[in-house]
Amino acid sequence: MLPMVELTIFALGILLIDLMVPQGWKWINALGAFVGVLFSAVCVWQIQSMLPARGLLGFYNSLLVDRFAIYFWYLFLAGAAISILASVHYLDVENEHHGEYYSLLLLSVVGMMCMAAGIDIVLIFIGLELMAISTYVLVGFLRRDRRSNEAALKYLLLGAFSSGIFAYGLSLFYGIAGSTNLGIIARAVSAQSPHNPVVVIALLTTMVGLLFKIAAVPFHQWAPDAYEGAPTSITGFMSVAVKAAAWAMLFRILLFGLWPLRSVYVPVIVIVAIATMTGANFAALTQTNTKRLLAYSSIAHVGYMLLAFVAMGTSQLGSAAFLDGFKGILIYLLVYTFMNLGAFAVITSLRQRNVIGDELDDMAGLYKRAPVEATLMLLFLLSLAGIPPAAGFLGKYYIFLSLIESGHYGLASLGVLYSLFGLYYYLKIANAMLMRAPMETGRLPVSIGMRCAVGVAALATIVIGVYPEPFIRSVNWSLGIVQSPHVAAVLK
Amino acid sequence: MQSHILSIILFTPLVGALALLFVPKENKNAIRWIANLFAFGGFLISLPLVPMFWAQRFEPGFKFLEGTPNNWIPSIGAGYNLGIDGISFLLIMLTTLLGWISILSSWTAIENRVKEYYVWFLVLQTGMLGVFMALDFFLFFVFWEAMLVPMYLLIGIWGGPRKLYAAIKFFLYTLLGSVLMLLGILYLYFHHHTVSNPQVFTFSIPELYKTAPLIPFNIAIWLFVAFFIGFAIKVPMFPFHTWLPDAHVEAPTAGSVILAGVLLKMGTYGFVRFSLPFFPSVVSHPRVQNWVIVLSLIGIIYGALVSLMQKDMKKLVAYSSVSHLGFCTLGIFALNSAGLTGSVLQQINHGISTGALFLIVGILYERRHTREIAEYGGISNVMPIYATITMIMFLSSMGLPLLNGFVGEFTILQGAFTANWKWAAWAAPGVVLAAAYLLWLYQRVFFGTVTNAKNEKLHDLTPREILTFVPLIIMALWIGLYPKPFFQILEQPVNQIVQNIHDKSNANAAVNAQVAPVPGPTAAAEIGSDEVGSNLVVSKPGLTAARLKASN
Amino acid sequence: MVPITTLHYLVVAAALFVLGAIGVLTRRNVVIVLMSIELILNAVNLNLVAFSRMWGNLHGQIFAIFIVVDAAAEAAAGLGILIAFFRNKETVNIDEIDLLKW
Amino acid sequence: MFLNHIYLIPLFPAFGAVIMFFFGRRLQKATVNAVCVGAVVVAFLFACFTVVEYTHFAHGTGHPFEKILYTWLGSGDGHLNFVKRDGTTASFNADAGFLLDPLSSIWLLFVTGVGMLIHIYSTGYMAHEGGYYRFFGYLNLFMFAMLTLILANNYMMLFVGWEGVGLCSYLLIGFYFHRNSASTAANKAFIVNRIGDAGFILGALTLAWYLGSFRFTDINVQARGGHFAIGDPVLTAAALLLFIGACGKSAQIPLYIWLPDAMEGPTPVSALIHAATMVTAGVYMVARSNAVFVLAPTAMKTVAIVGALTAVFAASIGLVQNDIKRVLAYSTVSQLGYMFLALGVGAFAAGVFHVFTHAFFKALLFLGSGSVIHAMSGEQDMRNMGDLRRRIPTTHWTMLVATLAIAGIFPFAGFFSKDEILWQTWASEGGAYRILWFVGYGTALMTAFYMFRLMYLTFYSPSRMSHEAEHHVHESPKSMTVPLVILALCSIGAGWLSWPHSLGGSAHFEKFLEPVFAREAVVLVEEGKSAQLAAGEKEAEHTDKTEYALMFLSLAAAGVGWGMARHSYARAAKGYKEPIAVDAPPLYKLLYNKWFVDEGYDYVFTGRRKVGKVRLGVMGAGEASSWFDAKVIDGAVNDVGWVTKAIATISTWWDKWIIDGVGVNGPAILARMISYPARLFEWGLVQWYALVMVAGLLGFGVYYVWK
Repeated sequence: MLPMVELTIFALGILLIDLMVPQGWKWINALGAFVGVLFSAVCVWQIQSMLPARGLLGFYNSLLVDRFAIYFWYLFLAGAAISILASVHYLDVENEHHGEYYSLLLLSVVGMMCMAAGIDIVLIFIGLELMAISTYVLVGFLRRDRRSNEAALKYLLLGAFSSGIFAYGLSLFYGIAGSTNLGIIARAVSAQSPHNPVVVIALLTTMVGLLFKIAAVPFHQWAPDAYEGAPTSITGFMSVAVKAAAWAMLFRILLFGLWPLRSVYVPVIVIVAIATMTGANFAALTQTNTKRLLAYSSIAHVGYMLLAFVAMGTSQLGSAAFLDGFKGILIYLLVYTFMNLGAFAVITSLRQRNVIGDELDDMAGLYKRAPVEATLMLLFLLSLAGIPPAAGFLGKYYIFLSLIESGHYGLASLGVLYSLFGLYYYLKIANAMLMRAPMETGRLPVSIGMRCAVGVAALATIVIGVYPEPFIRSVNWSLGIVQSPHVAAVLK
Repeated sequence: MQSHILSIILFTPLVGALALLFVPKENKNAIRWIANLFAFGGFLISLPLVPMFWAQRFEPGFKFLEGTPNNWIPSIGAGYNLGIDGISFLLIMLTTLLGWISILSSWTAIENRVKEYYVWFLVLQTGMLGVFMALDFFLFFVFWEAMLVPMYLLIGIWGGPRKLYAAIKFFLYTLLGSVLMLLGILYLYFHHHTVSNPQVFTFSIPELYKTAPLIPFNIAIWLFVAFFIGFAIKVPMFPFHTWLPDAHVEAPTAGSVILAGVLLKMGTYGFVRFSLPFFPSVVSHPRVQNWVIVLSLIGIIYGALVSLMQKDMKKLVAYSSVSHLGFCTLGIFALNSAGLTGSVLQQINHGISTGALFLIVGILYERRHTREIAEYGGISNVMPIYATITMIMFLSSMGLPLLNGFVGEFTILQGAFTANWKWAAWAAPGVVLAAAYLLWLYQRVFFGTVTNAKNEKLHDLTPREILTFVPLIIMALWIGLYPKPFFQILEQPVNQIVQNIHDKSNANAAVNAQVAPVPGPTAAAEIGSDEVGSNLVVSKPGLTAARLKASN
Repeated sequence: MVPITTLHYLVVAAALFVLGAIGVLTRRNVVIVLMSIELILNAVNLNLVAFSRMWGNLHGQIFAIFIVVDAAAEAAAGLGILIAFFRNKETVNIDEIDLLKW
Repeated sequence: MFLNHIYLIPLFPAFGAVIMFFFGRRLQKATVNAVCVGAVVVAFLFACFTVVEYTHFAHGTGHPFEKILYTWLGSGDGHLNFVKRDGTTASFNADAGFLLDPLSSIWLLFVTGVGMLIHIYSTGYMAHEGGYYRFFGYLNLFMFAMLTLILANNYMMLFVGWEGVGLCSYLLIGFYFHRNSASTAANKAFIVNRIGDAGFILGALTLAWYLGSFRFTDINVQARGGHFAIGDPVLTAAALLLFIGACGKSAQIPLYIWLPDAMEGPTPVSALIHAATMVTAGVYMVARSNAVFVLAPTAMKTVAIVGALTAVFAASIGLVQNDIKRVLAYSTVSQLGYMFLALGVGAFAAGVFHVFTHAFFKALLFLGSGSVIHAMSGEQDMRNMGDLRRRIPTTHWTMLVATLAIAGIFPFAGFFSKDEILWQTWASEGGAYRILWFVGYGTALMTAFYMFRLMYLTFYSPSRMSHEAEHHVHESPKSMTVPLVILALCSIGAGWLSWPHSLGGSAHFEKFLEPVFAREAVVLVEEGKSAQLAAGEKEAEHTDKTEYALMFLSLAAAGVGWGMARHSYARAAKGYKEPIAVDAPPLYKLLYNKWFVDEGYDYVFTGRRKVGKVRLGVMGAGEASSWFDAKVIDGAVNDVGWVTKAIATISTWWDKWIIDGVGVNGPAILARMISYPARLFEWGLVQWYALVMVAGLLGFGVYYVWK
């Protein structure tokens, strides 16, 4: 609980301070938010150090702080930290520098933490909504920008709609189990026949909510618009932290809660995965707007991760395929946090007084204007494309490995072929940066915070790529949940 | 106590690249000096390897092993393991040599973004060396892919007019191959886990050598295909070759030299190092073998024919590579000692000769900024030294005895012939055509009187340019006159591989028997499916001690 | 007089849910769309309360209360954003939200 | 002591060549002469001593002497193996080894000897040419290659020389590289040779695959071991393949086309390479492989027939050529045909003997013509010569000797060798080859005719020279005439080495060669071809009458040819008529254009000429392939790219027009056009999204039920 409480306090605190801080000193808010993130990271670390292998139950058994949760918490915090660093300069440029921004950021992180740790559908739902609502506002944060408003509105309407459907499903599960605790729900479900219509309806409606949040085809259409319209710094944040939270939720519900139903939902997910990779990759192929392009690419990445999920769902619990698929997704999220944030940070830095900077042409000749950023951007892109030794390869490696192990050779081949598409449109950006002549001359001014953000992201990307051992270790460690009793009970 | 010479050789260029990062980019000459220093240093450092390796050339297995298995990423069983045998040894020496030469050759050729250029080039150097040294599949794959990036940038940034197209084409093409290969690797890795006892996950190549051949034929064939596409694109073999001309034509001279000299060898190296030991039952399956051989033969003739009609010198040389590499694959899939030895030799020779040819083209290009053959004529009047060197390299490339080309080609032909005389018969026209297109090119460019006024002022080679050719010519003469050391270096690994194929394929003969026939061109199917049994040479086992005595 | 069983509540809730969905899909005024979403959430609440009665525990009702709160928050945020949008575009017609394309 | 350092013989000229390569540019002509000519002279002397030592060392036995320098191809420790046809393994090995036996000693002597003379001659001939050092460097390189070829002890070493001489002939033909015709001729020579070489390599490989070694001694031992039936298919194939090589090198049909063009080179080159030495390499190789050939009667027949045809064919072309060197070129081809005829009928010794004599008189002829051209300051067309005999007497006399020799007039060298060949042909195999005898006989007649035609047009007939040419005419310097004289003496005397028994001589030459070919004699006896016995005296008991008759006939032929030539050309004034042109114009046209063979080749094989619109041959194939490459293969690749792009565009197009267009702009239009059902689309963007979501949900349901 402590980290969330602490974050909430900071969020509120920032709101207060903001009233006193004069224009031009707004970076103090950023500082505060950053410190808050650090503090809560420390708290998480303390919890981790005293954490028993079986995890800690809390809050009337609605919250299970286990290694899985811890792992995701770190992830969210990292994402938040980098986004904060990347935001300062950008918000100044946009003339939208307000404390709310940071406090909303922190609050959404709180929501995510609930989603990752909750084993009670109520808590999960609350977390989800907390995160979602804060993000709606953040997306629409540029009040004078029509694109921002519009993105926010679309996101909100569709998000609310999806969470409505989601809630409907959850309510049915409550009806089936008589409890909101995932463990009990799981037992009840396993008692039922998986083909009981109520169960099926509940499952499908729930999945709509989940798939919407991770932006899988056909529930993805909000993503490109929201990503494009949102403030670039938030786009980055959404594409990693929000998505990671959605995945955490998906694991909690589908894996620990509804594992007995996998015979029903895995086939559906196969279709979704294929559709996602196909649609996203093809759509991205001809994009000229960098943010939108990366939006589609992130959808494509969801497709790959879904493949791993399929591998998990079709193999025995605790088997090599299951574990590798699991690791694959977790590592993918970790790596993705850094490389995608890095990429978005670079794009953010393109935003200048007179330039929106999210078109491909704005990238042209970036090397001439900011060699370091361009080179690091190349690194991020290659990582996204999964070229070793950049970190992105590790995630792809695990995903394809799990597919091979579970015998899905066809899906594996499909996946690698689509990764070629990916390479193609990432290279379009790289070509623009490195091989074309710049549109406007003059060095690109890059703020300190931005440099830090990009630097950290790049460092992480390369380190994870070259020496992944400790990270794999941590992932293995976080897989402790598979042994932790509640889940174990459920999963049997 | 391990010797770390391999690591030292491997990382010298990388250190150079890092050092360059700290040089201000305005100071071009300093950058050039440092880059050349490190490139040459890398070559010098690799020289001590020669006597060290020579001493133990007959000992079985990999030498200069470094690192213990799984010492890099224990949790997935990947290790930083280096080690070389005769084959990789030769290729490494070739790489260090060509790396130095091509960096030296780009002194004046590269004028903009010099710093980047050298940085990427040195990185590329490390990548290539890593591919040849890695004894761990994960490590291998990392180098294999990482190497694409600098090459892509070299083509894309310093390339010709259609550089973007060429660069992306190169990258996508080769990546297509390697991702399929990745799936293959993962399967082997998983398979090793399932069959090994106790069950372990490892990427260690020597370990996989033990288990991979156990894969039943009907799965192994698909794995073979996955690997095959990867390597065939790299080589490039006949239907997969179209990235090559584009990449070559657009790439800067040094890039072409490295591309032709080393990168193409990775495909053939992959065949020798992986395809053959991993899938003995598949490669020795008559249909499969015929498939590949037919592709190689088509490549030989076809490449030669196409290059005959080229109007662009560099394209001509590029297509000639297709023809030469066709010989290499022919030798490999003849599956006998002679063929394999010849193939590796031919890879070295091709690196030397074709590397030189690209330098030659580049020198003219640097002076006149065109590669159109029609633009030239009578060059030997104005550039006699250049003409002489060119003639020597052309001769070596067309396989004239006492120069390197002949040794490789002939040994390959010998191997192919003993495997199935029809193969050699089909390959022979390639030799004739090689003479045709090279001599015709020579006539059009060098003979006659200077017709184009622009060519009258051309100055002959500078000492630096001559220096770039000297080592190549020396090597060409050495291999041509006294190839015995090379044969001896290759003897052990080659016999080892052939021996393995022989044993394993016999072991899997039963599986072979009842497996559904692999689809293959019926024409090919007839070609010499009779002597498949006798394709394999049994080298005399044992006698190592005796041989060691003999050698000392 | 038939006793009202849980099933009846479920049917009503389902009907509400469908109506809400249709509303979301059909109405052109953003505000009304928001209301339709509330309708869906109410369907959920109805479910929850009915089940809670069926099981005789309070989980469902607690959940329902949370959902009510959430609905309120969502509406608030939605309206806020809508106002911002209205400032720029002078309309609340959902068909005119068409700036971001493909 | 010489024998043990036999490998030095090729190395001397090699040394000279290396010097020229590195320092030639800076050297004086004198130094160049000293180095290059010196090298060859040394080589010659060394060769003489070596042969002498050898003949004593291996007196009577003729046992071949081998000297192995080092292992060239192969790892040398016998662990690099290949599988023979019979499944047993053999070591992959080719040494840098040298072999001396009677056969190679003969070649060794006349190659170094004639080579030396020609070097000396060249110092005079090339004195005023540019690239002096280059020329001599090439010549020395050629000597190196030729000697390697001769002294090789296995097929691969032989191939080194084989390709080497090809290269040098390429370089020397293209010596005047600024002349396009020269460089083209050079390419032609090399590439045509390369075709032969491919055959050669395959032949050698076949032998290795079958007999397990490249070494002549091993192969001979195997072949003579009696393990193989006469007409063994594999050996036949090998022999035929080797013969393809020989055709390339020795300009036999169908690969003879390069030799006439090779006359683009400087005249000494034509004399050395394209008359005396290189072109006889094919003969040497076949003679060297005799052990294999005799086991392949089919191959023998092929050799004989091809030889005969080439002889008559080339002679017929030679009848009407006007370029003095071209006449000689075709005569060379024709004479080579004789040699192969001899080999083909099993008269190896006779063939070799003709090579020997031919080397002298043909070199002499070329050098003589060179001297003529020199005198005429570059003029090569005989129509513009005439009446030179008094102006350049030495040249005249020496060339007359050579002509008598080649025409086969007793007692000049040509008579003995040619007569031997014809006789063997007649006598061979109970007469099955007698058709070939007639062919050879006709050729002899033609030879006499065109040679004397050349003599008359050049030396005797009234002068047709232009005035300034006439003004410049002068005898060549000593450096050129002295070699001519020496060669003339040889052309007279060389024949006597093999004075036939029928004329009461004792054929030393055959005796000397016996160890090399004796075994064949036996084999042929078994074959019932006793008449083919190369070793002379065995056929002593044979009908001498016929032999005398034949001798007389060939003499008569020579005489007739002479007479005809005299009658037509002795008084050929300016604008004279070619008798053939008068009598049979079409035939003349045919002959003058060399039977249009070159054109045919250009149409069919090289594709340098188009048949109508289409281009055939190699270049045609090349064009086709490059089109295929650009359009089909790469096209396919790009199409894939195009398709993906298209799909991408479609998917974006879908988003753009269906989702937004229909959703956003659509309503206004559609509402008016279509009524109620179309209003389904009236809802906006977001709602479309929502609709898709719902559709997805329902789709799941459907999918689940359907499953």
